[in-house]
Amino acid sequence: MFHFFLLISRQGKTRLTKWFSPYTQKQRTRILRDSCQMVLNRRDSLCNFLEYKNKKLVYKRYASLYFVACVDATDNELLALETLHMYVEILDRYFGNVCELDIIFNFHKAYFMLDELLLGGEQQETSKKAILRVIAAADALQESPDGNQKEL
Amino acid sequence: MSDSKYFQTQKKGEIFELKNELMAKEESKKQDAVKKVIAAMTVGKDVSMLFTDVINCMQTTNIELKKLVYLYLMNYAKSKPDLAILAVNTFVKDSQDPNPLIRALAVRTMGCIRVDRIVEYLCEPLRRCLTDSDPYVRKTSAICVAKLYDLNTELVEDQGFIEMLQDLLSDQNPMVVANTVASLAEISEHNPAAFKITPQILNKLLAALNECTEWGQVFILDSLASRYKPQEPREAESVIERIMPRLQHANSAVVLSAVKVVLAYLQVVSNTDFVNNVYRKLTPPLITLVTTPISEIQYVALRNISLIVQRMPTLLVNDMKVFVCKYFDPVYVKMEKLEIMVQLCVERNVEQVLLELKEYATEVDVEFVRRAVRCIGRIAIKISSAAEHAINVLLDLIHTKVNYVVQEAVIVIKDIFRRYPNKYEGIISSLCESLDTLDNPEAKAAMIWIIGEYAGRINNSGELMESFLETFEDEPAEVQLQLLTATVKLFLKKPQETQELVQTVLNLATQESDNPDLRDRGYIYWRLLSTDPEASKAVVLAEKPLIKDDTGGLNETRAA
Amino acid sequence: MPASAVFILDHKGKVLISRNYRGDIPMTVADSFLPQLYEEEECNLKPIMLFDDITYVYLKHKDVYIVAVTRVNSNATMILLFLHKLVKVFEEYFKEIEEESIKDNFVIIYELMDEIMDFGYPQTTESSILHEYITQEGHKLESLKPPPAVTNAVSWRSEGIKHSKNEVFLDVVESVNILVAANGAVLRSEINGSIQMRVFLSGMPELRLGLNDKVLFESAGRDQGKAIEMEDVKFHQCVRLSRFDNDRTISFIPPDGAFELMSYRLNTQVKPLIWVEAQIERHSHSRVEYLIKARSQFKSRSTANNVEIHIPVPADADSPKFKLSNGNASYAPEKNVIIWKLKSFPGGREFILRAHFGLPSIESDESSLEKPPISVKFEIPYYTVSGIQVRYLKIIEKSGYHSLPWVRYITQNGDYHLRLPATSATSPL
Amino acid sequence: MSMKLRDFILGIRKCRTQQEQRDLIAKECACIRTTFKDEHSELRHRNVAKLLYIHMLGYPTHFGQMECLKLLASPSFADKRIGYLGIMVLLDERSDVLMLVTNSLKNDLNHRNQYIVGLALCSLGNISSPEISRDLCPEVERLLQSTNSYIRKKAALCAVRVIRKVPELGENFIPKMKGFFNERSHSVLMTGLTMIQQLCETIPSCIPECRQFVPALVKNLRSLALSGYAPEHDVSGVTDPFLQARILRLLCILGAGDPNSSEQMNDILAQVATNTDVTKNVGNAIQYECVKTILGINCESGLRVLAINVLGRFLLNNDNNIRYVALNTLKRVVHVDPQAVQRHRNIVVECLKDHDISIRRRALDLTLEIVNKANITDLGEELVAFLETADREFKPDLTCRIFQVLDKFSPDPQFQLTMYVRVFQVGGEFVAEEDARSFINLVQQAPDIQPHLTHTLYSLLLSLKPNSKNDILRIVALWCVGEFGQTLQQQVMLATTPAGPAQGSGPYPSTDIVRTVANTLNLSHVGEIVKSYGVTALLKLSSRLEPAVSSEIRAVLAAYDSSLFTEVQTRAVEFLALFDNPQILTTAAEEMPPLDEDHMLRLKQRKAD
Repeated sequence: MFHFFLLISRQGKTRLTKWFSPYTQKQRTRILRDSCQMVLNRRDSLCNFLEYKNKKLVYKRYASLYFVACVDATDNELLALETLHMYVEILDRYFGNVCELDIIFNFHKAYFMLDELLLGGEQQETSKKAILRVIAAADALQESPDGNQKEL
Repeated sequence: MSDSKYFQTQKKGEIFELKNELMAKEESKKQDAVKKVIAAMTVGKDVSMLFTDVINCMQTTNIELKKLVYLYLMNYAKSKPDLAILAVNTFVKDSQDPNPLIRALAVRTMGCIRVDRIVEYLCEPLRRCLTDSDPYVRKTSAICVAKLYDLNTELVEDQGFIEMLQDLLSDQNPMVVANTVASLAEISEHNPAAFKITPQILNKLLAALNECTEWGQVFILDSLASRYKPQEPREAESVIERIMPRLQHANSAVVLSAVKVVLAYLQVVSNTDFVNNVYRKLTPPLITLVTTPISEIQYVALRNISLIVQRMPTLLVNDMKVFVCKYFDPVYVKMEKLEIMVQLCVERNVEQVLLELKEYATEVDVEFVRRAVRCIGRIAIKISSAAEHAINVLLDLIHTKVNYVVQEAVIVIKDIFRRYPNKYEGIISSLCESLDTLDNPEAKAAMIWIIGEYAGRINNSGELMESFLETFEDEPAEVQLQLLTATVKLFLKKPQETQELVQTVLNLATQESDNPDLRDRGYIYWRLLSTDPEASKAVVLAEKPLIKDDTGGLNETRAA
Repeated sequence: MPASAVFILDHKGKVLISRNYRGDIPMTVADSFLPQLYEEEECNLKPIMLFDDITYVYLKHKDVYIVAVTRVNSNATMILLFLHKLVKVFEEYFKEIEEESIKDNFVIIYELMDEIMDFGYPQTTESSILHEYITQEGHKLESLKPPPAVTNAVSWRSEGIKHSKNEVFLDVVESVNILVAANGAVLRSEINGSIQMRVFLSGMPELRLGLNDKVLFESAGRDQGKAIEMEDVKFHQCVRLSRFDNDRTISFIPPDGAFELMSYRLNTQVKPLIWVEAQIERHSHSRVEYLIKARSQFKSRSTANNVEIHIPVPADADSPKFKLSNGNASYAPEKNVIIWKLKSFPGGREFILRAHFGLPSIESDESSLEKPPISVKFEIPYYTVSGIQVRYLKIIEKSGYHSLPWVRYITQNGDYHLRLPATSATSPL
Repeated sequence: MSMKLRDFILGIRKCRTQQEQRDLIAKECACIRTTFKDEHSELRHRNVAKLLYIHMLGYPTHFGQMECLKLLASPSFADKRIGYLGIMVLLDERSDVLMLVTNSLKNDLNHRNQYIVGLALCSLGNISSPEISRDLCPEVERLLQSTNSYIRKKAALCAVRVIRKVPELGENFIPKMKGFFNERSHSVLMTGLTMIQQLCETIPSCIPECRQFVPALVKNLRSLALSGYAPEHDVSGVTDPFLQARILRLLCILGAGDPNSSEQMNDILAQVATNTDVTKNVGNAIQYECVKTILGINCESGLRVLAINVLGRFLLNNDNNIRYVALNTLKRVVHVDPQAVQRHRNIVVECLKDHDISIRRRALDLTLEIVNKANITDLGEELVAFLETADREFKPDLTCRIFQVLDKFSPDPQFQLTMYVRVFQVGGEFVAEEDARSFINLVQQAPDIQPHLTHTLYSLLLSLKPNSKNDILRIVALWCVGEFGQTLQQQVMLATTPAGPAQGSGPYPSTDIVRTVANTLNLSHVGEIVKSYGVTALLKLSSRLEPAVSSEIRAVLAAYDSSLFTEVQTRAVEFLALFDNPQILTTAAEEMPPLDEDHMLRLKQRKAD
């Protein structure tokens, strides 16, 4: 299962955090700091896996953003990379050629999409299209008079 | 124009482009290109493949460009030793340039090119520059000898550079003298004969001291502290007198280096009036450093003060207030202040100190709070008249029920009992209230020690010990050891009720444990008890000398 | 003694710029500096750290770390002081030291680093002198020479300075450091004075400063009534220390422009000039109320200006309301304080402030235990606590021009803190 | 005026320093708090959204928790969407406020709009506490029957959460398993299988019952593996790898220990292992999962050889990711087929020197696994050499594991204990006290090599730098010097290096021995433990060396009778008193009986538990 999921910029700034296992604020800060330290300092040619506190960080860099997931030591690391990639593709389709700024200003939307992909740390959907359909529908509902949309 | 444009992400073909730009005709374009190369180097990109192209820009009259090329050389020469040789000619030429700035730059940079084969080309230019007419060139060359020595010891010794340096000690320029001192001091780490301070040299150094830059003063003072021992008390006194004015210097490094020399030389002085007078004069400048707004300087000052106080415990007794912790002090400053507060605590100010420590014991930072509680205990041990007051403060703290405070208090109360046996055991019942909350092994061990020591007077000591023993096998060694000793003591005091208990614990320690140290202890007790129970009393219940507070000395005392 | 390398790191520990002075420590040690620092318990963090046989001397300046590493048994104090000087020099070259300004100025930083330290030994760090030969304008070689001051005994002043008007300004500034315990006892009180000069004099002037120094009066057999006793004095590099040591004469050739001539410390116990009392009533999960009294305890003919009293409040307070007799109050959430400003506060007066805040129904675990003190800022012009006086400033220069010094006196707060009393607390049933 | 979310984020991006950012956020938070108090409901969802951003940057936001609750109660979907996001981000299962959410959740789980039900399920599945899991378990059971696949898949994963939080509720879901095996929707099938896997792990007794579904799973897997391009679920040419992997994982659990079901999956596993396109990561992912399954079940040997060959190929791959998973998986093979792994020994040992710490770590793990009686002498050296240069973070665990393999495979005590000493020497700082104790116990059992070891340790103690942190070496040396002190008075031949020529060590004069112990005791930075060992060593030496040294020993002990360390003082005082009674002294300080084998075994057993 996924224990947490992070989006970190190359400059070490946090862009998104999702915690599926309970951590105290102190632990979270620590994890973020450690992950930044470990992931950002790795050269491109090395493998995408890092062992961390009996668990594994599976990460991948997409342009200026690092997508980092923490999975169990026994989980399939290669498959976790596919899940990360799927998330990236969903973001890309939704925003249309996604860039870091899209995530920064629309972090809530990035969360909405993540919440359709993963639930309780497990993958819930395997079709990108299905997720995009659901998000579009929810967006529409939010903007309908019924949704009572107000500006954020 | 700002340089930040150079930090854009690397584009394809960047290196190729740079190569072209480096070959540009116009100076300004070249300079721009070299800047880009250095920018890339700064962010950690490898631009060593441009070595030849950059070196080709070396012959220039633009000093900024020259400096950049030199910088590049220093970074990459080691990885391209063969190519680095190409630069030697320019270096040698530059070292004869009419402009002293260029001569010095060449000498300085050459020394930083850590390529073996270059070293030999360096000797002639260096020799010339050591006797240059311009002091700026000489002071740079003086340091360069140390650089060279680091690369090739033999060469420097064979070429007579050390003698040349020794001559420079008499240079009329104070900055040259100061750098020479630094250079010689470093060389003498390996070759002690290189730098011997004779009375004549001493005089020259003291004269230069008044005139050179603040850093030069530090070089000279440090060499005096570690490389010269006054021959007799009068000499020491006179040097100290000439150094004392440095204590008024605005640069704290000068002040602290001066303090170091004075402290060292005072060892030789026999005149106690003189010594006391000097100590009195030493403290105000140090205290001033503690009041500076820069915490890092406060810290080094505090470390030095701590050393002095160890030697002269009464010196700063009236200055306790300087060491009161402020809320915004960084923790490392607070910790040093606590240490000094304990050292300075005497009967006269103990009330105030205890009140202050109690205040700290309610702050947020756990480690600081712990240390404060410890200090209360140390003061109780140090000042017998304050023991009772300290105990009361500790009891107040125990009543706060803050777990780590209680545990720390238990630990120090054990030590207080060891210092004042049979005096304060009235509070044991209060301690027993928090028995269940002890999870820190040190606190647990302390509590067990107390129970063992006062087993005779604690009604249910047998019961308490029995319940502790239930978890014997899960306890860490320090608790097990205390349980063993305490049970044996209990047995010797109440033999009838605890026969079985002592058998259990001896068994646990010798048969059920794989800790050889615990087994040793178990067997020793076992053999003792089975050979001669009466004699055992003389051994186990032997009166213990009172403990001394020697932790002040135990703390790492290496001055910063 | 020397530093092996100096690094400037961003707050994430990434190297922004570095200079390898001795080549005896791999430059990669910088990468592990911050991680190792994080591993340490907070209470073990000191400005000088030893990790794996390498000593790191460092300071944090805003968002950047300035770090020196050394392997030999070094004079860490000197390196520390050097780093502070380095910061000062950089600041004088490009004002703010932060990530961006460092990237923008890397060329000049390299040049400076090359000049102010050689093989790990600090060299010239006098920025006014450095400015004479390290500039950002591309120079032609012929025009640039090392200023004689770099190696002179007078390393802080160049020759041939000309001013059309020869003027000297002296500011005598005394800062009061006070720490008052929660029970009202004064735990700590001291005065740090300094004499700041702005000198605009031509040539190589010789200056002599006369103060009402008790030691001096004593030796001269003068009336000591009006003299002050300085516990410790520190002088700018330019002052001849041995002369002062001999006969308390303060004589010097000043640098050009502004500098701190001397600083001194007095141990005299002073009555806190501004006294603040606080009563705090906290109703957890709902509100907290403050009653603050401020009293000026100096003569009524003086007036304190720009008084600011900072009263700490919980970090999660909301809906501030104030009632006050004088000045104005505001809530500064970025500092978690109420700032009570009084433009002028005459001596012998008392003012009152009442404040009311809401508290959230959900409390955080950490915040409520912190107990920062009240702090006070003020300035009292034309007044010094110590009674120090500038008796004369003699100026002698070959050309024989005349110049009159201007003197100003001011007293201000230093570290001026009063610990908060215990809060009376009530929780809802 | 309330700042818009976008403007707020822009403001933060404009901050040049951390301090500026802190200040801006503190000010905005104060504004938000006051706005909350004023109950401006139209600004609430905007302010909560800002708090989410603030929270992500690591600042406290506890004061906004109640506001999320208010958003949940709003009829507006926009409010609810941010409200649910808010509770998921700002709260976790330990928050007190969470209990207050139960009712809103329950209402929304019964909402007629699927997206609102979805939001509630999402929160439930992500952060529900054991209490809420109990309270809302019936709702989850009900929604598990939903015909809406959007709701059903989410409910299945909520069930996983419920079972994890409250295992005894698992029983409620067992009857629901069946319904999933014929599911057409990929996502419902996948989440359902996740739930079933969770049930199998939590309640192993339901595994046999599940085995009846193996054929159905195999059929599903086959159709996925053989299907052509499926646009909805295609990932680089592989059809729904996520579902495939999920099926493979469940097959692994069901096949383990059951030859019958293993037999049923044989063919399809062989097919997947051979037919998957491995030019892309996704193919490797499936093949890797398949290999794990094969190695986990009771399969026939041919299939296993196939799996091991796949791993062998992985190991030679240029892609570091693939090499990593190969090293990781080979560890499982060691127990099944040690020979197969030994074949790759050289590559594995080579990987110890890889640039990539992850690869090094896996290689180390595997190296320790492939140590056996035949290669311990070679690999032992490799490991000690690795210890010397290893990353700091490896060392504590590494020392311990080297000891484990030494205990297991050493040809003789001589080798075993000499290697122990080498580890103490090279990495003593990182050795656990426990391992030092075992060493001492082992030394006690091997009288032949005691003189040799004592001399080695004594000379190491002599050459240890005073500021060294290697207290473990001090402890074992002090103990041996105390217990076997008499052997130091003879000469012993020691090899200077493992392969080097032997040189004479000793004999050492008694006074030197006592002084060496005293010097160690006297080091200002060594703690109570080392000092305690030292004091006891002195007591023993008084009976091991000639009586003349007694007075010296007494003098040393006397320096510790007022020690601040309680244990040190206790010992010093007791031992000094013993000196007054020489007869008892001799008895008390006699040789220490070694732990007998039975006890050793029992203790080891206990530690293993």
